[in-house]
Amino acid sequence: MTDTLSNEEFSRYGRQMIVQGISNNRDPIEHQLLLKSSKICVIGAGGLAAPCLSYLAGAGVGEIGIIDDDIVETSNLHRQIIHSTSRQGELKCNSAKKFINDLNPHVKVKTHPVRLTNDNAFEIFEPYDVILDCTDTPMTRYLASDVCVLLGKTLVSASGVNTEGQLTILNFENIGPCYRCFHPKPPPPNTVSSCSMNGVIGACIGLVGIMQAVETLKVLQKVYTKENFEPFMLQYNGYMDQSLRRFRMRKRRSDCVSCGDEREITREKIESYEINYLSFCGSRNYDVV
Amino acid sequence: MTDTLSNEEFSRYGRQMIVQGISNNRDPIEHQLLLKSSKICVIGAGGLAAPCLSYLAGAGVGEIGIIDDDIVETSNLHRQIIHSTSRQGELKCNSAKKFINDLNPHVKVKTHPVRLTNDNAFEIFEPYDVILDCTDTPMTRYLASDVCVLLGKTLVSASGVNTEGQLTILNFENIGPCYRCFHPKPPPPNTVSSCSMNGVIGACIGLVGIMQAVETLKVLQKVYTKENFEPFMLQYNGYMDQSLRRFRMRKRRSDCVSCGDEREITREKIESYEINYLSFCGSRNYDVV
Amino acid sequence: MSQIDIKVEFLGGLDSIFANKRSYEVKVDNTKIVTLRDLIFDVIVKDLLVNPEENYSIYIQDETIRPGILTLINDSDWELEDELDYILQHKDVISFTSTLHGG
Amino acid sequence: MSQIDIKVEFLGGLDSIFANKRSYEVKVDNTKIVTLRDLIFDVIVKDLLVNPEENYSIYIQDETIRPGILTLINDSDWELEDELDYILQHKDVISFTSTLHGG
Ligand SMILES: [Zn+2]
Ligand SMILES: [Zn+2]
Repeated sequence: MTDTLSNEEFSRYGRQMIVQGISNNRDPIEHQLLLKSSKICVIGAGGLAAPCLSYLAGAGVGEIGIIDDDIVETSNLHRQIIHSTSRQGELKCNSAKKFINDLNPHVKVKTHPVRLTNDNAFEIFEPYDVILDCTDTPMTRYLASDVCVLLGKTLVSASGVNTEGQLTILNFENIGPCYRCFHPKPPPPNTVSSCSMNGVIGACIGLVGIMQAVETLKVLQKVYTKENFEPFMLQYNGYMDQSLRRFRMRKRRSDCVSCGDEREITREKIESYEINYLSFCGSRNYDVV
Repeated sequence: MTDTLSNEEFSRYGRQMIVQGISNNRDPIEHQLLLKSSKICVIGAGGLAAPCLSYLAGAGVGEIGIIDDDIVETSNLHRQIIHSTSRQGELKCNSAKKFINDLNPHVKVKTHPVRLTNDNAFEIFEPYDVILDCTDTPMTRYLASDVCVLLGKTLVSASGVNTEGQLTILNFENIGPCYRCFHPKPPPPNTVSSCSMNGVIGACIGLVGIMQAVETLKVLQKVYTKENFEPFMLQYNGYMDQSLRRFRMRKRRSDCVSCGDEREITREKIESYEINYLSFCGSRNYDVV
Repeated sequence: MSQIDIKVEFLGGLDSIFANKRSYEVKVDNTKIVTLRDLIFDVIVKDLLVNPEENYSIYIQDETIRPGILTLINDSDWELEDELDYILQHKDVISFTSTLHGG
Repeated sequence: MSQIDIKVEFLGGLDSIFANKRSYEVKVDNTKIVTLRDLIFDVIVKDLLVNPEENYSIYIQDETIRPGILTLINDSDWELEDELDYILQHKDVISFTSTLHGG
């Protein structure tokens, strides 16, 4: 683990380092170094990722990977506040990298300008400690979850449409439930809504992205432990009143084909496309927005 | 009211315009034009204002004033994500203006590089429809509230320290309670904590700033009306579990010296410093951070 | 008591097939409506679901709540309770939420 | 019933003078502890407040909760109830929150 902070880092992170009572009695420097030595990978650089990346970079996460092959468009800018009008037409992952580098040059950013597929998911995820799902389709959510289970990585998963959002932590430290535990069967494709069809209030999805940053900090700084972690889902709604509900969720299912006692999902089956997420989830055309 | 949207604005705001069920049955274009014709003024360009300004600018508020005489420092950047390492040493209001202009050039930004005082508050607030309090001291909170009452402006007020934050709407449409209704007497100065002394988790104060943006949108787009508005306070906490509480608050106090039946606070008394907020709140030295 | 009060909530956009109302207070005779299954099939589908010919399959599939919808009993995943066989109690809050996929 | 359960919460940093605990479950004899005033002065100040010599004035001033602290009874401002004279009920949630000033 990285074992020192520079004077610049002390003044940069000082205000968060003096917050008491959240570090499990760890020394504040050690608590900060846990972030500095962390590597996270964010799938998607859109409405959830924009604030989530901002605050995780601001807080001093050591290394951030960003997977996105989309380019910045006008219709993104009401909610994807790390991009800008002058960067329209650029790859979102590159635009995000510029934002992060200017906010906090201590953060190492690696861009992955590709779509996550059966082929590349293992290779991309492997170097990172924690994966953040900020994507738009059930297909990618099943793929990301299966790969995280097989690689033993915690997945912080968020989503939002309209004025609502959801957030959960999957495969926590390889003991928590995975996406398939919650959703053994995929939803029929005609019931899945996206931001481009249903719309989204920028601030509402932004709030969910920040909640995702807060939960990721708790994972990286070991505020959550195998002993105290309880599966949950947070559900936010912005209108009419703002509300945040916390649902207590199931533990791992012993019959889960991904993380259960008799696992059917293997790296080989994924990489050979024997497991086909498109046919599993149905053939509607999902836009990642 | 501005009465048209350009094609660029249609594609920029399209995703939020198609969100159903929050516009009080208004036409989506009319609903968007309510934002375009709005003028808001934000006191402070720090940890709350950073995300709040981002999403209000992204959403297409027509004109934004920013009052702040501080300069960008390293210790701000973990939470004040609209500023950047390359803009250290610049006035925060200028840095914020650059951010907003690059995110959404349709927004007109006016900077007020001053501290809010008895002298300048009326003149600064007068052109704006809604004021946002993102400051750090009880003094400024009383001043902003008194001036809003006297000018008949709604005040969206937020604050945060450590992992917690609070949010309320004051003097709503000149019928809701003001800051003095909630706090007839100021707190003893030794009991007030600030971000620089007590620390703050960037994402936690950021979340409160986004909640403030959501509430401001409801005010500007007339989702709240004199008929349906009920005084409330939202209280967020980020650790251990993220939670959001909604407290039902008192209505206007008839004996309030600012907004009650027999008002003692006048513009003249404020501008002549007969009302002295510093001696009212006590003499501790408050840093605006 | 034979009459009990149940709060039923439709979140995550599901309210669109329940008259755009996110929350209902229903009174049921719990000599007849005993389990969550009874509530779903004898009350919610019959009294609350709008335009059932079109919307039934958005809510129900294979005689249970369709995949992609989570069911919560007093803010707990119904898998932690008895799912469809859960015995309703006075003042229970039953929530259904569609899983969101926007990002 | 003479014994009632009350949940007492200290928010907005107030937990720092209550052993850093945000939430307490207290059982009180409500033949003796009748009003919120009784709860505050005969239970909270005596049993929960840490180091009263130093911390009393952070919590109490002029025989009431000090300015800058809001008191909530079941998530409602105590001004909507009877403030100190409020009659405690079984399962009440009494919350105190310091007003925050960071920005
Ligand atoms: Zn599983
Ligand atoms: Zn007042």
